[in-house]
This record gives sequence, structure tokens and C-alpha cells, in this order.
Amino acid sequence: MVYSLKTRILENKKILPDFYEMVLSASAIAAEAVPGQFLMIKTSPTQVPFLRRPISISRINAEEGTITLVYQVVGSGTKLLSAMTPGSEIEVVGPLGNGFTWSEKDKVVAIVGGGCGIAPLVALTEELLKAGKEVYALLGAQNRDKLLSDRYFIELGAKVMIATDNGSYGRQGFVTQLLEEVINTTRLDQVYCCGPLPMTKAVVKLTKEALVPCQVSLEERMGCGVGACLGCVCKVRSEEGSLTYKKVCHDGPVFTSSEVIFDD
Amino acid sequence: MVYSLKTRILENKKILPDFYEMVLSASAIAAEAVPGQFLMIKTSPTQVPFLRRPISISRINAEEGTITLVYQVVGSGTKLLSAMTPGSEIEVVGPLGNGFTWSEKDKVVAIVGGGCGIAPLVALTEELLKAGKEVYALLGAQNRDKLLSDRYFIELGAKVMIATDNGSYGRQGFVTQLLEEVINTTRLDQVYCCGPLPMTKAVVKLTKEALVPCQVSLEERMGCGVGACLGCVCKVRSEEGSLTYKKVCHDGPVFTSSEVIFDD
Amino acid sequence: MINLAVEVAGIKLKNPVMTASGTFGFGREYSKFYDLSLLGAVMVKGTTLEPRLGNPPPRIAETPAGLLNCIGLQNPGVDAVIKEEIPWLSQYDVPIIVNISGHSLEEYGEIALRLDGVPGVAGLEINISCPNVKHGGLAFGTEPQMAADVIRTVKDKSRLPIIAKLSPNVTDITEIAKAVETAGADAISLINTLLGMAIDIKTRRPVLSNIVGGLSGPAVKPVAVRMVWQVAKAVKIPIIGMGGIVSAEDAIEFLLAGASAVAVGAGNFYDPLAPLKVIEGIKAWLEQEKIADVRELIGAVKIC
Amino acid sequence: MINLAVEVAGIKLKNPVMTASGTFGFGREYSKFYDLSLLGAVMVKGTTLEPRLGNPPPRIAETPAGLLNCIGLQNPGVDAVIKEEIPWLSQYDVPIIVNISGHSLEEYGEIALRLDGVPGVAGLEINISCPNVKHGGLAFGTEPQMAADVIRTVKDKSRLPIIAKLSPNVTDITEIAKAVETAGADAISLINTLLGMAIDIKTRRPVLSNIVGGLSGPAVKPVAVRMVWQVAKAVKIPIIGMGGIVSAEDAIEFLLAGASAVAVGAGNFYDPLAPLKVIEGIKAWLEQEKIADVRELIGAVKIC
Ligand SMILES: Cc1cc2nc3c(=O)[nH]c(=O)nc-3n(C[C@H](O)[C@H](O)[C@H](O)COP(=O)(O)OP(=O)(O)OC[C@H]3O[C@@H](n4cnc5c(N)ncnc54)[C@H](O)[C@@H]3O)c2cc1C
Ligand SMILES: Cc1cc2nc3c(=O)[nH]c(=O)nc-3n(C[C@H](O)[C@H](O)[C@H](O)COP(=O)(O)OP(=O)(O)OC[C@H]3O[C@@H](n4cnc5c(N)ncnc54)[C@H](O)[C@@H]3O)c2cc1C
Ligand SMILES: Cc1cc2nc3c(=O)[nH]c(=O)nc-3n(C[C@H](O)[C@H](O)[C@H](O)COP(=O)(O)O)c2cc1C
Ligand SMILES: Cc1cc2nc3c(=O)[nH]c(=O)nc-3n(C[C@H](O)[C@H](O)[C@H](O)COP(=O)(O)O)c2cc1C
Ligand code: FES
Ligand code: FES
Repeated sequence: MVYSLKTRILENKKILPDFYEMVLSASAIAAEAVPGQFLMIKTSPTQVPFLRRPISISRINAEEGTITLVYQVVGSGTKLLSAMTPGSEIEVVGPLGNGFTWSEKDKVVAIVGGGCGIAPLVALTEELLKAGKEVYALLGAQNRDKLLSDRYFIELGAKVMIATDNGSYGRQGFVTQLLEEVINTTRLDQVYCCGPLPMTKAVVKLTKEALVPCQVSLEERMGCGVGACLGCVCKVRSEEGSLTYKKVCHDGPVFTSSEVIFDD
Repeated sequence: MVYSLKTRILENKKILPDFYEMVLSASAIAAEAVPGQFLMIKTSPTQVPFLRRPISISRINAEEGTITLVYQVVGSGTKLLSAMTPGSEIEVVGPLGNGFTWSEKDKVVAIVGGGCGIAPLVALTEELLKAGKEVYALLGAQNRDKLLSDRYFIELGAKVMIATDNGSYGRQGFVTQLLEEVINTTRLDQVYCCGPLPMTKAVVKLTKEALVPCQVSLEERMGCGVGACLGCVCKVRSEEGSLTYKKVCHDGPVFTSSEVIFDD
Repeated sequence: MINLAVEVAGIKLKNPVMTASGTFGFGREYSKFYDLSLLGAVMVKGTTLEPRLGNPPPRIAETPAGLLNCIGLQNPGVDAVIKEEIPWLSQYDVPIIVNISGHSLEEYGEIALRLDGVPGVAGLEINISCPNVKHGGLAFGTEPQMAADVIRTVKDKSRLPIIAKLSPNVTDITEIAKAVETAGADAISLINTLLGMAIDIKTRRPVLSNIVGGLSGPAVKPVAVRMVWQVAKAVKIPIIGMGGIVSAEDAIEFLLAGASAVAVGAGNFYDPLAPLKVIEGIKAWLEQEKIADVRELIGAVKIC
Repeated sequence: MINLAVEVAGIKLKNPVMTASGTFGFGREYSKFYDLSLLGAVMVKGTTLEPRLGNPPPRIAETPAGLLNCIGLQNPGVDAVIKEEIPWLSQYDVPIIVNISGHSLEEYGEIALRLDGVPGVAGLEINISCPNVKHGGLAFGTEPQMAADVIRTVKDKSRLPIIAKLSPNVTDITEIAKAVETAGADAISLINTLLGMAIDIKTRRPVLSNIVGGLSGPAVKPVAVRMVWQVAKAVKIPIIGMGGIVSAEDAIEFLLAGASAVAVGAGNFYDPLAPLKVIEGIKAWLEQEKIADVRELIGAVKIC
């Protein structure tokens, strides 16, 4: 089921410069959501911005009926979002899209997250650990002030490795270097990736070479967010091998790395 | 001087069903404003509504540097205004327009207000009383729940008479009937009028017949609010007797009743 | 009892609210939100003779109170639509209007022919905003003669009601409207998107892959209402009004201007429940105004 | 040092930001907010040969992210403008561009003649969106031949730089642009307002006294940017871009699309300080991007 609801904001607090965490009371959505899915959020009571904003579900608490979002203020919509006060209402549609998947066979997996792409990997890690997997959480950011949610991964019990561009926290370098190391030392059954496009491309390349199955979460500008407008497509190889477009909002945002085609 | 400022909202509370009172910290404006002037108010941080809303200055406190507005929620702009919280900022332009005037010779005057037209008459009454005049405050509304600010007029020391359409408060009938009575019993030197158009027309007719000078505050849809766009005109008789358009925002909103021409 | 039913081009609608082509897919997605049988009609995604890939992303750019799109008619082609989509959508008790596009008169004719007699299809909406390859890429919809030719061609090949969907990017919309009326159109849809452009100042590139795109949403509503009003005075066939409708008030504005029915387009993105809210809002408004029949509103704007 | 100065039609501007005709009166009102000498230029209210009363109110209707107006060219006539307004505005160190309108070629010519040589006037902006009474009310601006005739007429009577202000309500804006270029226009202003309409559903009447009006504000920006881009490719003369500019980002979008200067219109109503904020914002952005000269932005959109 997909819902279009007014939900109550329980919390909306700054967690890092530019990053906010918002908790919504949305039991219907929390009951059905899976990691990797997202919501389409109305950021203003007026007709500007006109389009809703896609924000991934970062944590799902089905028991308490809450959904946590983590977002970065980058433009007018997220700015309006950051000004909303707990107790007020916000219109959301969701849960949308196909989330991450895992199979019973998998034993050791890695999640690779960069920037605000780390957000949806929290819920994923929680589920993977519940399912008894060993999880490497490889997190990257420009600097310490932009590194999201690392303590959640530690609390959950993942093996956390961190890289920052300037070395202000964790290793100096890219998160892909961490992945390379893990691949070289450990037999990974699956990699999950969410982050900026250059990172995603590098992760796809590495896992392909290492023959490790990989799932990537993609972003594209969205109109409807539900699959109706064909606005958010990405190029994929169809089963017969020809190129075609799939909808990030509906067929994704999570794709297997083998099907997506990146333009250079 | 006219200012374009961000001001702080000190209060914004419901005073009647649909009516709100907002107090702004705006010392520059409070220092220069006169009764009958108005502000152009940005009601949203987004581009919808695009135009600012004209709201009359209801009370001026130059010492404390505050301006009080009283407004009725009738559409999207005033709805957004009513949701603003004390402590937040709001962009205003003002003080704008020509206010009411009085001369030393005047001894006994009447203000006639209807609906939210009562708002600017509070500040006027305050000044008229300070200037030593005897003030009849004739206030009208549909019913008690829509009668604005009557206690202010009483506190200030005006002779307050009230009419409601359904008789739920004060006399049953129209405020113009009160004016007729006062005109019949008292020698008025000046009448000031602000309210819905039918009321204004009736007041203009009565005062004309009784040869009492009258000032009326008019409303028109506004673009700029400052006199630049020619959007808000009303028909007036020019000095040479021909018809022409004057700008409500710049040449008014207060006009002498003899110059304005009402279409029927 | 308030009557909401209207008839447009011989198609009977439960209520005057449709969903606009290209904003509602083939109905599958929004069927997760509500029962599609509640709608007046569904206008499906623009369908072409052959499957089309459409333009590369980005295909969407947000603009003040609206959006630009350059989807580029991505669709599985008319045969797949007949085989996969129409049968699925036919399970709902709602008229299906198929929006069709072609690069040549022959293409338009052929699609119309294939759709003729397909169970469930109630009418064809002819998108004449497409570039005509034979005439050097000029859109069919900007020349009265070319627009009329398209309508005559599809009328010839199909017994279905034919709705001509006009482009607003013209000097005189009434000229085109009169031309398609004369050519036999049973109704007119107004408006398609306005041609627009947005540039990302950081990258200095157009936001859309196709450089320019179609503007729709509330921003264009005043242009759409004006065109509906102009065309309603100029022709006798009914009009389906669209362009920026998100609320019942918007829809009523179009009806008063002269539309016999309306369509919600980008409004579906703004609020997935928008079409339902428009229907319920019209009903509530008629009740409040003590109007027994929605048809009393059609063209009822008072000019004096 | 960053250069903000540009030259358009031989008029030297301190910076590329003007105020659009009809939204800024003759400058008096906004002079209470800031020093008008800070502006690139002031385009004054549309001026006609005889004084005009304009349309009755209501003249303004708000629309999503924009507004409709039907002021109807209320102005005191060219002689009063020359006597009362230009001398006053000349006290500021800012080029004055007089926007003129006529009902016939003769009227356009006569106004141009009277303004020729008036101290302080830097150029004429020719509004060819006016209905031409002699040609059955068709706007001069919708027919390339008629548009060219107007420009030729004023070029004949005036030695001032001539800026042709085009109407966006046409099928092909480049056709009109090329016609006025050939006729001798020194620059082109784009865009005037889009024809629109709004209906008050409570009263069932058009909101505007004139039934239809001109749409402007952010809502029209994508259409304006598209037209500037199309015309910049089609002509060699410079373009003054306008339509929905309220911020420096908006202005930069127009410059990248091909405008050599921009004008703030309805943006003045949104924020009386908008033109200053646009100037300061452009400067700050150039600094941030390490661009030394604003002219590097003109037409610099990357298409590939
Ligand atoms: C499936 C999905 C899940 C997402 N999850 C999250 C999340 O959990 N946390 C988070 O912070 N962000 C997330 N994003 C990105 C988020 O949607 C955008 O940052 C947001 O829409 C920007 O809105 P704005 O109004 O603040 O910025 P705008 O003013 O719209 O744009 C600001 C800048 O962001 C770029 N931008 C805008 N929208 C997109 C988009 N959809 N894709 C790529 N670039 C864009 C623009 O080019 C512009 O440069 C997600 C996006 C998608 C598609
Ligand atoms: C000089 C002046 C002073 C004013 N002072 C006050 C005041 O002190 N308190 C107060 O409550 N209101 C006052 N008003 C009226 C106030 O400006 C409008 O009620 C407000 O702009 C409505 O905005 P909105 O967005 O809520 O409604 P909208 O959604 O814009 O409109 C709602 C309804 O109000 C009507 N309306 C909108 N604007 C105007 C207008 N300018 N004139 C007439 N009708 C309009 C519309 O036709 C519509 O039916 C004043 C108006 C003027 C011109
Ligand atoms: C994403 C998108 C895709 C569209 N695709 C089509 C299409 O395939 N065929 C068509 O005739 N119109 C298409 N349109 C135009 C709409 O049907 C409608 O005419 C227009 O958007 C104006 O209505 P609106 O403002 O309510 O969206 C599309 C519009 C959008 C926003
Ligand atoms: C209230 C108003 C009055 C206008 N009057 C004129 C005019 O007299 N002459 C003219 O050429 N354009 C006139 N215009 C058009 C503007 O100059 C400008 O071209 C248009 O509004 C688009 O810019 P904007 O979106 O920034 O307002 C007027 C616009 C408005 C809003
Ligand atoms: S955003 Fe509409 S199909 Fe994905
Ligand atoms: S509102 Fe612009 S002149 Fe009065």
C-alpha cells in the first residue's frame, strides 16, 4: 500500500551543520516500509515549491509507528523543511520505490555510504544485523562535519570504517579505498551502495571486478515520485540486452549494479 | 521616509473568530506612522502569494516602537499570516499612504467603522482624543463575534455606540442609523469613515446631505502599494471637475468624501 | 440530488474531472491511491505507432509554481498499449481516452486505425503539438491547415470521438480551434504545455537534457483560462480545460470560462489525491451555492 | 575589480540591471527607498501621445507566482512626461529609457519625434504589443511586417537608440525579432506580458475590469528565458531580458541565455529593494565564481 497522509512532526533537529533529522509519526507507513524506500514530501503550504521532495527513510520504528528522515539543506525545499516545528503537520506520500533486498545465503556484506546517501543505510544495516549478517559499514564524507550517523552504525554493531577527504576523521581518502581493502581481505557476499554518483560508479567498478554482487540506490529529479510521469528515468540494460529507461522512483531507487548503465 | 524591513513579531493572537491581532517591533515605522496609513506585508517565505498584502496600522506605539495590526482571515495570505509565530520575522514595507487629518477648529467628530475597517480607527481615535476632541465612535458588525476592538474605544474615552445586523450586541441595525441619530442631535465638525463599500457610500450620502465634512478610507486591489504600478486606482473628480483616477495606495487610502466618485 | 455528470464529444462522464495525458501513466500507479472508477475519465500517456525511448534525463525541472518536462513521449507503442494497458485499465468503470502522437499524417492515421474498435477505448485525444518531420519540424499544432489535416486524417480512420489537443504556443488559438472544428473534431482539449527553458547557473547548462521543455502547473493557469474562454466563444464543440488545476476552485474557474470538463495534470504530482479532491470540492461547492447541476456552470462567466 | 558595466544599443550602463516599464512609474516612488543612480537604467511607464485614463479598477489580479494587470496605459501623455517627469528623473545619474505606445504608425512617429533631443532621455523602448486600431485591433507585435513598420517609423523620426519590446504571444518569436532587427532596431526587449485571465468564482465575473490582462512575475520566467535564448541565436543586436526576475540567480539565468542586460518588473512589488539585491547578488556571485567581467556571462549557456 502507498499512503498519502498528513503526519505529525515529532522532532526536527540539526544534527550537523546543514544536516537535519526529522522524526514523523506515521504508523501506517512505518508498518510497511523497508530499507531503501523513500517518501515524497510537501515542503510548503503554498504552491512553491510545486513539486514534492524525495527523502529516503533513514530509520523505521514499526512498534512506535515512527519514521526518521535525515536530510541536507541544499535548496529552497529542504530549507523550508528545516524550519518546520515539532507538533506541526506535514504531508507525505509513501513508502515508495523498491528497497534493498538480501538473501538468506549471504553471510558477510558491506554497506558503502557517502554524504547524505548514508541515511537510508542505517535502516538497512539494522535489518541486515537482525538477519544475522556480518556488516561492514564503510562511510565517507568530505570532513567530520559532514559525516552522518556514524554512531548509529557503531551502536547497531556494524564494523564501522570511516574515510574523510581531508582526514579530519577516520582514514584520509575515499570510502572506495576502504571497500578495496575489505574486498582484498574478506569474502563479501553482497555490497550495498548509496551516495554521490562518482562514488557509486567507483563502487560498481570495484565490485564488478571482484565479482561481488552489488545493489546501488540512485537519484534522479522527480516529478510524481510514484511512477506515472516518466520523469526520473535511468538507463538500464534490458533482459534482451538492449538499452532502455527504467523509473528510479518505481523500478528503483535500488537497482542491481549489473543492470544500470552510467554515461560518462 | 518609507522603510522596507524585516521586523519581529511580538504577538499574533486570535481576538475573535477569524480576526487576529499582530504586534510588530518596528520602531522606525512607529516613529513616523500616522493613523490611516498601512503596511505592505509579505505573507510567505515563498513566491506564493506573490503580492504583499495591505494591512492598516491599527495602533501606533512610538515609545515602545511597536505597531499593531488587526486582520481578518479571508484568503490564503491572511491565513498564512495567522500561522506565524511570535519571535519569527516578517517583511513589511511602510508606513504607506496618506492618513487621516484633523484641524484645530474641529471640536466634535465621529468615527464610523464597520467590519475590519474598525482597525485603523483605533489609532485615529487615540490621536483625536489627545488633540482634545469629543469623539463619537460608531461601530458596526454583522454580529457580536465580528465586532472588533470595541473595548479599546471605551478605554480611550470615546462615546461608543454599537450596531449589529442581528442585534446580538448593541443596537439592532446598521451603523449608518447610529450616524443619522448623532447627526440629528449633535453638530459634528468632521466624520471619519472606514468599512465595507456599501457602508462607506451610505455614510458619504448622509454627511453630504448634512453638510458635514467627511474623510473615507478606501480599499482596492494592490500591486506595489507604493504608487508605482497604477494598479489600485479609484475614480475622483479633479479640481477642474473632470473625472480622473487617483491611486488608493499613494493619494489615499484616505480621501475627502467630496472628491471620490462611486460607481453604482 | 446534485448532478455532476457531463457529456463531452458523446462520451458520458460521471463527473467532469479527468486526468491529463502524460501525468497519470496508464493509471496503474494512482490505482494504489484510490479507485479509478471515481474519475470522470482517464487520458492515458501519449501513445505513438512504434515504441519510443524518450529523452535522456534530466527530464524534469521545477519552476515557480510549475514545472518543465521533456519526457519525449516515452511509451511502449500503440500495440503494447492495446495489449497490456487498455485491458488492465478496462477493469475500472471509467472511460479511457487514448492520447496519440505522430510524426506524419500517415502515423496519426495508422494509430487511429489500430485503436478503432478496441474494447474500453472511449475516445482519442490527438496531440498535435508534435513536430511534423515532413514540414521541417514545425509543430502540426501551430498551423491551422496542418492541424486540420491531422484531424481529418484520424476522423477518416476511426469511428471514435476525436478530441483535438491544441498547443498554446500560437499567436491566435481561435484560428486553430476553428480549423479543427471544421475538420470534424468532436471536442477540443486546452492547453498543452507552454514552451519554456531553465538554466542551472552553477553548471551553466540547461536543466533539461532537451534544452527546452513544456511548462505546466499553476503558473500557466491564467493563460489556459484565457484560451478556454476565447475558444469557447469561437467554436460550438465542447472544450476540456486543463493547465494548473489543483483544486476545485481552479476547476470551477475553467468551467465558468467555457470548459465542459477539466483535466488534472501536474496537480497529480502536487497531491496524488488531487483529482478526487477536485471532484468532492466541486460537489461541496455546488451544494453550498445551491446549484443542482454542474452543467449550469459551463460558460457561465458573466461579462458585462 | 569586477566589471559590472555593459553597453546596450549604445547606452552605457553601470550595471546590467534596469527596472521594467510600468512597474516603476517614473521613478519617484522607489526613490524613497534608494538612490536611483545605483540602477543600470530606468525604463519609465508606457507613454502615449495624448494623456490616457487607463482601464477602470480592478486592474490587478494575483495568480500563482505572478499577477495579471490591465492598467491600460494610464499616463499623462508625452508632453507632460517631457515637462514634469524626465527633468525630475534626470537629477539622478541613470540612463532614462522612455517606453512608448501608439494606436497607429503616425502616433508612434509623433511621440518619437517629440522625445528626440529631450535632455536626459537615453533611448526609446517601443512597445509593439498595443492593439492597432487601424488594423482591426490586431497587436502590432504579432505580425513581423507590422512590427517592422513601427520600428522603421520611429527610427526615421528619432536619433535615439531604439529598443523593440516584443510580445510573447506569438507562434514564432524569432520571426518578429528578425523583422525588427532588419528594420533597424538597436536592441530587443523580451518579454512583455503573456495574455491571461482570471475568474472570481464567487461573483462569476472576470477579476479584471478588462476581462483579460497581462501575466508577469516568476510564473512566466521559463517562457521568457526560452524566448531570450531563441532570439539570441537568431539576431545580432543585444537583448534586454525580463520576465519574473526577483533574484540575482534569475538575472544570471537570463544573461546566460543571451541577454546583455535585464529588467526587474513585478519583482519591484515583491520586494521594493529587488533591483538593488539583484545588482549586489550578481556582484557577489561573480566574486565567488572568480569571474572578472559580467559580460563573460552573456550568452554563455553551454549547449552540448
Ligand atoms: C530517491 C531519492 C532519495 C533521496 N533521499 C535523500 C535523503 O535521504 N536525504 C537528503 O538529504 N537528500 C535526499 N535526496 C535528495 C533530495 O531529494 C534533494 O536534495 C532535494 O530534493 C533538494 O530539494 P531543495 O528544494 O532543497 O533543492 P533545490 O532548490 O530543488 O535544488 C538544489 C540543488 O540540488 C539539486 N537537486 C534537486 N533535486 C535533486 C534530485 N532529485 N536529484 C539530484 N539533485 C537534485 C539541484 O540541481 C540543485 O543544484 C534524495 C533524492 C532521491 C531521488
Ligand atoms: C489600504 C488597505 C488597508 C487594509 N487594511 C486591512 C486591515 O487592517 N485588516 C484587514 O483584515 N484587512 C485589511 N485590508 C484588506 C486586506 O488587504 C485583504 O483582506 C487581504 O489582502 C486579503 O488577502 P488574502 O490573501 O487573505 O485573500 P485573497 O485570497 O487574496 O482574497 C480573498 C478574498 O478577498 C478579496 N480581496 C483580496 N484582496 C483585496 C483587496 N486588496 N481589496 C479588496 N478585496 C480583496 C478577494 O476578492 C477574495 O474574495 C486592507 C486593504 C487595503 C487596500
Ligand atoms: C510530465 C508530463 C508529461 C506530459 N505528457 C503529455 C503527453 O504525452 N501527451 C499530451 O498530449 N500532453 C502531455 N502533457 C501535457 C498535459 O497533459 C497537460 O496538457 C499540461 O500539463 C497542462 O496541464 P497541467 O498544468 O495540469 O499539467 C504532459 C505534461 C506533463 C507535466
Ligand atoms: C503593472 C504592470 C504594468 C506594465 N506596464 C507596461 C507598460 O506600460 N509598457 C510596457 O512595455 N510594458 C509594461 N509592463 C510589462 C513589463 O514591463 C514587463 O515586460 C513584464 O511585466 C515582464 O516582466 P516581469 O515578469 O518582471 O514583470 C507592465 C507590467 C506590469 C506588471
Ligand atoms: S518521478 Fe514520475 S516516474 Fe518517477
Ligand atoms: S498598488 Fe501600485 S499604484 Fe497603488
